[in-house]
Parts: sequence; structure tokens; C-alpha cells
Amino acid sequence: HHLEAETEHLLLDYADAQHLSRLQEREQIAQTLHDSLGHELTAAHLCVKALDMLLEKEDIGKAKVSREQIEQRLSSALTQLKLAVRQLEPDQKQVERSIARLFEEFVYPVQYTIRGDVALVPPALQQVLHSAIKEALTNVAKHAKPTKVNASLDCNNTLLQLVMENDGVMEQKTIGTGNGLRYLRRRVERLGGSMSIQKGLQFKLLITIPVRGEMGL
Amino acid sequence: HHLEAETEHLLLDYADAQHLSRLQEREQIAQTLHDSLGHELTAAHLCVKALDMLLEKEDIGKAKVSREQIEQRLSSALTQLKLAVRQLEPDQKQVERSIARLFEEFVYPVQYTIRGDVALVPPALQQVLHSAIKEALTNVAKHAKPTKVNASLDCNNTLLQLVMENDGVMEQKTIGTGNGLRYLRRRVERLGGSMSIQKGLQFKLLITIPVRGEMGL
Amino acid sequence: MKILLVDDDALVLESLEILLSGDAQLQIVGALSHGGEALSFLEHTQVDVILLDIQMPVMDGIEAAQRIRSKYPKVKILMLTTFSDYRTLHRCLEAGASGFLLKSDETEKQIMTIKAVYQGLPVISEQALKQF
Ligand SMILES: Nc1ncnc2c1ncn2[C@@H]1O[C@H](COP(=O)(O)OP(=O)(O)OP(=O)(O)O)[C@@H](O)[C@H]1O
Ligand SMILES: Nc1ncnc2c1ncn2[C@@H]1O[C@H](COP(=O)(O)OP(=O)(O)OP(=O)(O)O)[C@@H](O)[C@H]1O
Ligand SMILES: [K+]
Ligand SMILES: [Mg+2]
Ligand SMILES: [Mg+2]
Ligand SMILES: [Mg+2]
Repeated sequence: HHLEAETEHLLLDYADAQHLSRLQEREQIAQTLHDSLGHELTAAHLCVKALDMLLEKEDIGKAKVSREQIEQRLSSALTQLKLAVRQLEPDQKQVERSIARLFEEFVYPVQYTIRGDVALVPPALQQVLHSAIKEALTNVAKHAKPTKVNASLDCNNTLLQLVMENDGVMEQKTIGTGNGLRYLRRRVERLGGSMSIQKGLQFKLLITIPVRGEMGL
Repeated sequence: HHLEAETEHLLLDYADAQHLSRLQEREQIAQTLHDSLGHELTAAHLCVKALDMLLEKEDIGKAKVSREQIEQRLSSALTQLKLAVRQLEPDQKQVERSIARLFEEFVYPVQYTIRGDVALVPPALQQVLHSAIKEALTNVAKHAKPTKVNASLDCNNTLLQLVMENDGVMEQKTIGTGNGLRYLRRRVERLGGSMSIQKGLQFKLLITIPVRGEMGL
Repeated sequence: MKILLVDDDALVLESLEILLSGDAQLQIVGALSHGGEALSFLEHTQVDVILLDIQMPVMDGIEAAQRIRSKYPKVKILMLTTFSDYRTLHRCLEAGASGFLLKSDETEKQIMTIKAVYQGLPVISEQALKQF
């Protein structure tokens, strides 16, 4: 249970890191917005105020030049806003792609299917899902010489289910010394889910987590 | 070195969690920007185009009204951008407050001083600093029955220094079984810093990390 | 009083020049596009207050402020900002600026700030800093 302490320790730290990372990301975006959009808008705004003087003097020629400049700045500001928003919005498919990539870049070929829309799963579940797949694949590489690896992921309104299976289980001298699965189980259970393992000629990992929030109602 | 593996494992997972948290934060900000700022800017842009017609017709009276409207839209857009940026920026005092709170909410009274401006320290250092204080305080609670706990934090242009000291060190059967300090040392050294520990009647932890980037030049 | 404008955006320069010249007491003696030009300009022309943009190529506002402060300690420096973050503002004050001029502020308010700084009045309080 010394290990338990160590893990607990890191898990706490984990939450802090997530929080601080958010703060840092926000700070960076703020900087970009300030520098690009803020600059264009401020210039346009100053020019609109100066235009007032020109109209007072009925200097139509200069007023036209000034208006033209304002239009250009606003076009540019709009383009930059669009860009900023697009950059900020995570691509809907990003989560699914990053999961697909885990399977595709694995050292052994993985036969996988993804049903439902992973992007609609609440963020906390996406995080655990990602960790679960990484752990499971790392385990396959460490503890098996597989001829087949199967993975199936189902996301629907109420349930998230991950099944991963492989053959070629290697014999081991030491058993139960690892922590990956124990640590994973703890995270799954914190979200009200369950995890089961079957070990024989095949190794099978099954994770089920209820979906609440944005997706389930 | 089994523990090493466990820690390494969690550290990797850690990075994933940080990344995903960032993605989630961005999505929310994007929505806000799109809705509030986008609307004002588009309206101002349309109005600037209409102003072109008025200037062509040399209708100074209507041109003045139109210009006034553009100015209002741009002021409002700037205010909204400013708000967005300010919301994104971590509150200057937030870091210092969260550190002060660690000390103040500790089970034993802590005599602490903070010199310099923690908010000016680069984010990566802030993260480690926060973890370091948490670990040090947890250790005091676990391994000592202190009559005094002193902490001093110094931030200047070149160096970040944390000193924490307590008396009441308890005798221990097992020694060197913990990982908190080892894990902390690793993070400190990754940032080019150093950590030293003195154990006798008093327990003293000293962490020094060089400050680069925005603050030092 | 003699005012020098420094900003790499020509539109900002032109607009500020039009707006600030509206006040009879302010005389715009130059409109330049970076810190290096400002330093050369100061060698031959007397200036009371410099309005200095922060982000500029060649020599940015922070560096320019430091150099002007050490070489021409009597010249007052106001940094021109969009709305800046805490760290930037802190660096500007450290570099020797007396305060800030928000580019988006009302012209009257900008003119008041310039006059105040010219008279040596404090224009940046802790309170004002918190408002950014
Ligand atoms: N895909 C698999 N194929 C065969 N055996 C597995 C597989 N996954 C896990 N095991 C067995 O289950 C044990 C526990 O796995 P766990 O992930 O908890 O620990 P570990 O991988 O040994 O170490 P750690 O994950 O802490 O680095 C392994 O030691 C191994 O015996
Ligand atoms: N403030 C302290 N007062 C007295 N002894 C301490 C103090 N901090 C650390 N120690 C001693 O140093 C050892 C190592 O500390 P470390 O934080 O690395 O491990 P731990 O606290 O025992 O376990 P872990 O942090 O992994 O949960 C402790 O076991 C304890 O003997
Ligand atoms: K600026
Ligand atoms: Mg494992
Ligand atoms: Mg400890
Ligand atoms: Mg500029």
C-alpha cells in the first residue's frame, strides 16, 4: 500500500496540473487576441474618430480615403476573428482521430471499430478513454506476442463501452506487480463505471462507463 | 525501479490530460468570441460600406450619423474583446492567493513570507512551485509534530527560491521509502533548478530555480 | 507642449495626429515608426512627452523607453497600448514609462493624461493598474 500512496499523490497533483494547464492555455490565447485583433480594432476605432474631424471640416476627399482604410481594417479584423475562432474550436473529429491513431500506430495491427460519436462524450470520459486505450495497448506490447488484437468502442446516449482483446498471452514469473490496470480501474470507478479483466489464452479488457451530462439527459 | 516505472507511467498520462484540458477550454472561449464580438464587428463593417454611398452623394449630415454608429459599434466590440482577454488572463493575484491559501489552510500554523511577485514567474515554474509547497506541507503533517513551520518564498528577476523548515521531526522505522521528494527533485531539475534537504532536529527543504523568459531578460 | 508620436502603424499615427492636434496646447513635432527613429529624432529636437507604442519592429517600445529614460531623463514617456496584460504593463513601468495611454480611450481623456504627465502629476496608480 506504499504504492497506493504514491499513486494517490500523483492523482492529486494531476488535478492541479489540469487546472494550471487551462490557465496557461487561456493566457496564450489572450495574448494572441490582444496582439492581432486588438491591434486592428484599435486602429480602426482611432480612424473612425479622426473621420469625425474630417467630416466637420467637410473634407470629403480625405474622408473617403479614411473610410476606405476603416473598411480594410474591419475586413482584416473579421478575418482574424474567424481564424481565431477556428483555431480555438477543436476539430469535431480530433478526438476520434487521436484515438484511431493510437490503434493505427500500434506496433501490431489492430482490428478496431468505433461506433457512435466520441466527440459527444463528456470531456472527463474522453480523458479516461484515451488513457485506457494507451494502457491496454502498452500492455499488449509488454505482455503478449499477439497474432490478433481486436478493439471495439461504442458510444451511445447512455453508455461508453470499450472492449479490447488479444491472444498470444505470455507466461510471467511475477504476477500482479503492475499498477497500470489498478490505476485505470480506480479512474473508471470514480466515474461510476466498471472494469473487468479475463485472462486465459486470450486477454480481454472490458470497460463500461455511464454517460451523463451533455449527451445523456 | 518498479516505482520508477509507475511514476514514468503517470507522468506520461499527465501530459495527455493536460493536452485534453487545453482543448476543452479553447472550445468554450471560441463560442463566446464568435457570438459576442462577431456580431458587433459584422454590423460595423456593413455600416462602413453604407457610409461609402453617403460620401459619394456628399451627404455630410447622414454621413455623420453613420460615422457615429460605427464608432459605437467599435467601442462596444473593443469592450467585449477587452472583457474576453481579461477573462482569459489568469487573475494576477490568483497564483499568489492559491499559494497563500496552501499555507493558511494547513493543519499547523505556518509562518510564511512571500517576497516579489509570483504572478510574474513563468507558468511552468508556478506549477512546480505549487506542487513543491503541497508536497512539503503534506510531509510536515505526515512526518513531524511541529511546534513551528516556517516558509519563505522569494521571486526576483533571476531566481525563484523556496525554503521550508519545521521542527518536531518524528523518528521513523523505514527510511527512504517515500517518493514525494524524489519525484519533486526530478521536476525541479528538469527546469534547471536544484533541491537540497537537511534533516536533523529540524527538517529543511530548499529549492532554487532560475527564472528565464518574460521576467529575466 | 511638444509631443512626439511613435507607432509602427501609419493609420494609428495619422489618426492620433488629427485627433490630438485638435487641442491648441498640443503641438505634434514628429510622427515616427519605431524606437530607433525616436532616438535619432531626440538628438536634434526638443520633446516634452513621447507617446510610445509597445510592439514595433526594429526597436520596440520597451527598449526605446529604457534608452530614452537613461539618455533624456526629463522627457516624459507614455506607452500607447491597446489594453495590455499585467506583465507587459509591469515591464513598461520598469522601463521608465510614466504611464499608459489607451488607444481606444476618449480623446479628451487622452489629452488630459498627456497634460497631467507633462506637469509631472502621477498618472498611474495601483488602482489604475488593476483596471487593465
Ligand atoms: N494485454 C495483455 N496481455 C497479456 N497479459 C496482460 C495484458 N495486460 C495485462 N496483462 C497482465 O496483467 C498484469 C497487470 O497489468 P498492469 O497494466 O496492471 O501492470 P504492468 O503492465 O505489468 O505494469 P505497469 O502498467 O504498472 O507499467 C500484467 O503484469 C500482465 O501479467
Ligand atoms: N517535513 C518533514 N519532517 C520530517 N521528516 C520529513 C519531512 N519531509 C520528509 N521527511 C522525511 O523524508 C522522507 C522522504 O519524504 P518523501 O516525501 O519523499 O516520502 P513520503 O512522504 O514518505 O512518501 P510520499 O511522499 O511518496 O507519499 C520521509 O519518509 C520522511 O522520513
Ligand atoms: K499594443
Ligand atoms: Mg501496464
Ligand atoms: Mg511525501
Ligand atoms: Mg505596434
